[in-house]
Amino acid sequence: MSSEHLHIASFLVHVRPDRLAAVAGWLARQPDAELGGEDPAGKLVVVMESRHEGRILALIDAVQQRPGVLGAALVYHQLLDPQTADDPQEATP
Amino acid sequence: MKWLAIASAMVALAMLGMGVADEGRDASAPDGLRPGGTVGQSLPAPPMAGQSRESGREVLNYPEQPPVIPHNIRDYQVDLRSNRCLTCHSRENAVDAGAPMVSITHFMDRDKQVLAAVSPDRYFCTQCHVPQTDASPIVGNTFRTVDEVLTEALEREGGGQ
Amino acid sequence: MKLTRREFAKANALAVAAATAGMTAPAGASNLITNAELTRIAWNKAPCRFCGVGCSVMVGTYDGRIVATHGDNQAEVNRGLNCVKGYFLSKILYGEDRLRQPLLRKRNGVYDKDGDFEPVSWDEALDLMADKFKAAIREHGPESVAMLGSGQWTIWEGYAASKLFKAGLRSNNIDPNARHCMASAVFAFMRAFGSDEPMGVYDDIEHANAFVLWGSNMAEMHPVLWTRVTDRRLSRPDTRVAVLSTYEHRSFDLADIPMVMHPNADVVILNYIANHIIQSGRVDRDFVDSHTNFVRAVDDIGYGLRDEDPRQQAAANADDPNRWTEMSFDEFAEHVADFTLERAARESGVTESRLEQLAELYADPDVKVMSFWTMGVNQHTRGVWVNNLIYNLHLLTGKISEPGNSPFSLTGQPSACGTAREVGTFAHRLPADRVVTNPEHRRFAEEVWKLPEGTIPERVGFHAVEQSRRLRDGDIKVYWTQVCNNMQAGPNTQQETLPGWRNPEAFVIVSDIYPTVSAQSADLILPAAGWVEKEGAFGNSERRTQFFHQLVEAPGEARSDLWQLVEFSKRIRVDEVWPEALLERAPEYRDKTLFELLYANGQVDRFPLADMEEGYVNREAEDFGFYIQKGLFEEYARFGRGKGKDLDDFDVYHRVRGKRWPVVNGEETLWRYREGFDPYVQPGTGVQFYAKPDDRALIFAVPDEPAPERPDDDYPFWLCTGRVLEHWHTGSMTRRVPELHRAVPEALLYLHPEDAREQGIRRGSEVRVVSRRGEVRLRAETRGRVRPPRGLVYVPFFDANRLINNLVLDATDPISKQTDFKKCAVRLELVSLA
Amino acid sequence: MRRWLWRYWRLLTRPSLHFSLGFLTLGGFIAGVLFWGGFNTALEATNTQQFCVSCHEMERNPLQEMQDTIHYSNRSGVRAQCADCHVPHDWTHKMARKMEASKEVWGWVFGSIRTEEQFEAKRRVLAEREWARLKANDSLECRNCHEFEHMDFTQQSSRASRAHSTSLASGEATCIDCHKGIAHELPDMGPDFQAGSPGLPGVDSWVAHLERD
Repeated sequence: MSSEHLHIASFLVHVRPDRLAAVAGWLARQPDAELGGEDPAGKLVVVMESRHEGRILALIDAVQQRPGVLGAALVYHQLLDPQTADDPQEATP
Repeated sequence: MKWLAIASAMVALAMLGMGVADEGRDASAPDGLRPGGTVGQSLPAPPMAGQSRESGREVLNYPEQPPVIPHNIRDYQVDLRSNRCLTCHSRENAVDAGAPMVSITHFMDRDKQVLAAVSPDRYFCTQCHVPQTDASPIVGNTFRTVDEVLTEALEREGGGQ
Repeated sequence: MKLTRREFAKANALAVAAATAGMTAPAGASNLITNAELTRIAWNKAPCRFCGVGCSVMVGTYDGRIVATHGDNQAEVNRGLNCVKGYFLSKILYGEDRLRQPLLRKRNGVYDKDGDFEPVSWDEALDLMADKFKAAIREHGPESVAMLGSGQWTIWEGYAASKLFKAGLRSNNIDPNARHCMASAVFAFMRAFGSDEPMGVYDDIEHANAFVLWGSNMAEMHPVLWTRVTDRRLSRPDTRVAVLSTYEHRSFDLADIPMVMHPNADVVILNYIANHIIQSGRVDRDFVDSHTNFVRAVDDIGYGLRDEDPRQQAAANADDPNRWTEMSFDEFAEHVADFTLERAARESGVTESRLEQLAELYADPDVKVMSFWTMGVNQHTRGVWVNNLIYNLHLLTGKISEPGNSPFSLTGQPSACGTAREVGTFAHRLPADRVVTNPEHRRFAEEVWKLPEGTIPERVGFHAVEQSRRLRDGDIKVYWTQVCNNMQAGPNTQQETLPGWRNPEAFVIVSDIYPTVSAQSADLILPAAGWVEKEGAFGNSERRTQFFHQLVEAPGEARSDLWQLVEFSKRIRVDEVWPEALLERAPEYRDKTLFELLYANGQVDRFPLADMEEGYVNREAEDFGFYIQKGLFEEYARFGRGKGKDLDDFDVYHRVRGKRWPVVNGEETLWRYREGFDPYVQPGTGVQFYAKPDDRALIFAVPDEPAPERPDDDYPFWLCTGRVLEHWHTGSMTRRVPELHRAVPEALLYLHPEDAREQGIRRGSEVRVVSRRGEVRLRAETRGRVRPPRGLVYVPFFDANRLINNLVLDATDPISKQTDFKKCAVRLELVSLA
Repeated sequence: MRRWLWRYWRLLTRPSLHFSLGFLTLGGFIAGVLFWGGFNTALEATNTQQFCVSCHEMERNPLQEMQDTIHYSNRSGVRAQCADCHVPHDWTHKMARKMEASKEVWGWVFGSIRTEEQFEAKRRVLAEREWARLKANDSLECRNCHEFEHMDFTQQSSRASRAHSTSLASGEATCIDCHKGIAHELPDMGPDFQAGSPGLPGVDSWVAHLERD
């Protein structure tokens, strides 16, 4: 997708508990991605912010290939206008 | 040109004749989903709505709204023998099919126990996911998503500070 | 702490993903989220507004608006799942053309039958209604006023309406639209078991290893139950699903035994299966001998048509069809003996091998079989018989009232059970299975309602189809419909319903939230509050009563149906509608209004506003000064308590995701009539049909009788009507949701490709479908979700612009008076090829 | 035995006594034409859809199932009949296929798929055979009408063009790999399929269908 949108998304990763730390570390190192939360039972919440939607999908696809990952699914996806992204939330849109 | 004028007048008369409202049965009324005051008449059927031309993925109104199917699913076989949707959207095939994977919630059975494959109670996808035609709504809908309502509310309050 | 739009969006994203994964938002991000100002979304439970499954949903409201809905994880029925209609519940109340003010037909300032609609105030509307009711009763007696209610009423709305008519106006002419949906099931339950409502529960799905769908398309009409059946079938490959219907539909996708039969052949198939069970010696003799009796139903009972119809005159027992005579097991065996496999296959068109597999599911003692049926069986001129025939199979083999073995009569509407049937809003019923023709029942009701003896009339009132006929004949002067759209959903519109409503003699009032086809044909439209714009209660198919709070305000001056009924009752005095003789027996009521008689009677107004739960609005309670919903419910519950229909305390239902009655000492009942599950069963009896005087259920011997109108040379096709998954009934709500409208934008004529080719019709051709009563123009669909066999066409009735009920014959089951929407004869005429 | 052969050989090699050369040559030529015309007409007769569905089983299942698909009715009315996919177009393979068809005659005589249940049980086997044949000849029958060179990707949906321009172009996949079930309903796709066993459905949800509780 073109770059005139700012993509905010979050997705959920299901990992075998024993591989949780490895995958979490790998994810933390990925650009545009932040680790939102961890559940020892094997769940990882990842929040992403990027100018290209492709990168979000690519990361989801990539994480699915990591060893021990059961599955990853996009849960939230919102488009923002980059110009106003950094204004305070209640500024008149 | 002369014949055209006469012909169209005849057609108009015929349409009027067919459509004249029998005063007692078809009193005037608000339109709703049917033109008001035509209950007694047999309305013509417009052409069938076509398959929406490759509409892209639509933003969800709220997190758990099932996304509508943006592509044509003509003759997609989903029965005891085979599930066509899963041939692209399942965990193993989503990547090389370039299709979004079935959401994680679909891997949990009735007791929220995560399975390795899609849970059987989610087997018939078209019970929640529906394709869209290019028909335009008859009546508008004033539903507003949580962000819109949130920002409006804040503006109303924000305006005070 | 000002968040930038970027941070706010990311916070939102995080919260949603965490919620989806069932995780608590991690500490680090939480202070971002709990900023109260941003996240005041309130989540509350409510039963879904649509079908009889009774899924519970969580409704997210913010700043007085519904902003989201999703499946309720804690609900036993659906465990977080919804169907497509359930997932779009958040949009159904926000159609642009919501009714906001009463509208009255007027010409130069005064009511006129042919005037145009003008907004009026509530006072003017209700005063005019009171005058019309009083005048009609004064000049033509209570028989001249009628009401058509609904299985979508909340429990207290149905109860208040039933009291208003049967006790206040002293007319039994109140009937619910559930007459079109569940009447046959009610009569069959009463005949066979002496008590209405199924004895099984949804949990049977997780125990059964065979499912038989008798003319029911559960995949579209009860989707969440279908997911549970699918889960069961696909998780245990040895389970079997048999689907029988007059055309192929989506439930056939899971069918191990698919059967497409000729219309009206179900009686033959069911009799054959009973025969098969007896011939193969698999009758559970000790169950049958100790718990059942055999009876022969009186036959040749006609078709519930108008008296002057030749088919009605030809019927010997048309006047009193609900009778039967004693018979023995051997006589029953002899009766079913001539329903052989060969005859069943010949008359039904289903292959012998499939019929035999189906019969084995019932006969084989090791198979736990669950039968499902709804409109295919109920909307049938022999609907009561077919219901009884299905119970025969379960009774002959003892497969009843136990986990997995369950004859399950599915319900169409969300509260056809909870309101229409249990509250007794039928023209012949009083609450908790009582009937108006029984003096003790009338006496009991009059005592509970604190009325003098003889208030409740004895004569059975007009049922739904008769109401349209009586309107047309001018006998009904004032007609009020609530939460239903009978002009589009009732049969034979052009010959009965429309001329009836537009009859100058009649003053028709419609309460609805949108301008439906019925509202367009009415004289006075009252704007109503919808779904969670009022406090309510529904009762679903498995006897589960579910409550919901008022969560948002209704728009403009729209008021709930309960508010309208009670406000109307304030405008009529008792002495204006009661005869002198009755007033003498209760002089204290002489100058009281119906409001004081029925609602401010010391019982309904017993609970103060303080009893209401914190943080919820309740428009009715505030307007009337007392917690009217609780009062109505507790007074109503007295009818059922101690009689096998016990309901729990009012407040309990607001906390739990519903309970299945009878609820004794707070314990819900799963399987009725079964010792150990049902508290009313005496110890040591094992199974006891206690609602019958001799504790024995009835097995009916019924003959095979033809349909009232069959295809012939002039009208060569069967017409069957019904619903689609994406729309509810007449589409007033679902067709105003963009996603649902775009999914199925108009009703189509589903027909077989060969039938189409022979008529020169192609997919997309415009076709005029004509019957002896009317016509409609539709586009043809030869490869849709419904695949009719040769000689049958299917048209859904949700489309207000394609009123298919113009064509339907208003023949009914003579016992239950339920219309047969599934069978009439039509012909097809090509209008344009493309 | 040799003497008998020899006698025929002499008969064939001696010049004709009664028939003129013109009759023999022209007659032979005409007979040839008649034989060849008749043979091919008969052959083509067995390629018509009407012939194929003269067997009830073929009309009840494959044709009924195909009537909804895009190969039967579509925008332009260009449709495929049975022979277009199931009989190779070039002559030699067509002959081979026609000889193979004797197996179908056997099936018809002994009614191996007479009832719906029998057809259902053999559906997977029949399908596997066709998939294997199309896999082997790189979906030749598909390519008779859908030639990859002449595909205009701009007219295809993004999903289609993405798939065709990558795996199909590279030859990594052939048409049948993705388009199974394009004309007739798919058989039971469970992985450990045994002919006649109650179906374990779903390509990807089979794990979910393992025995539980």
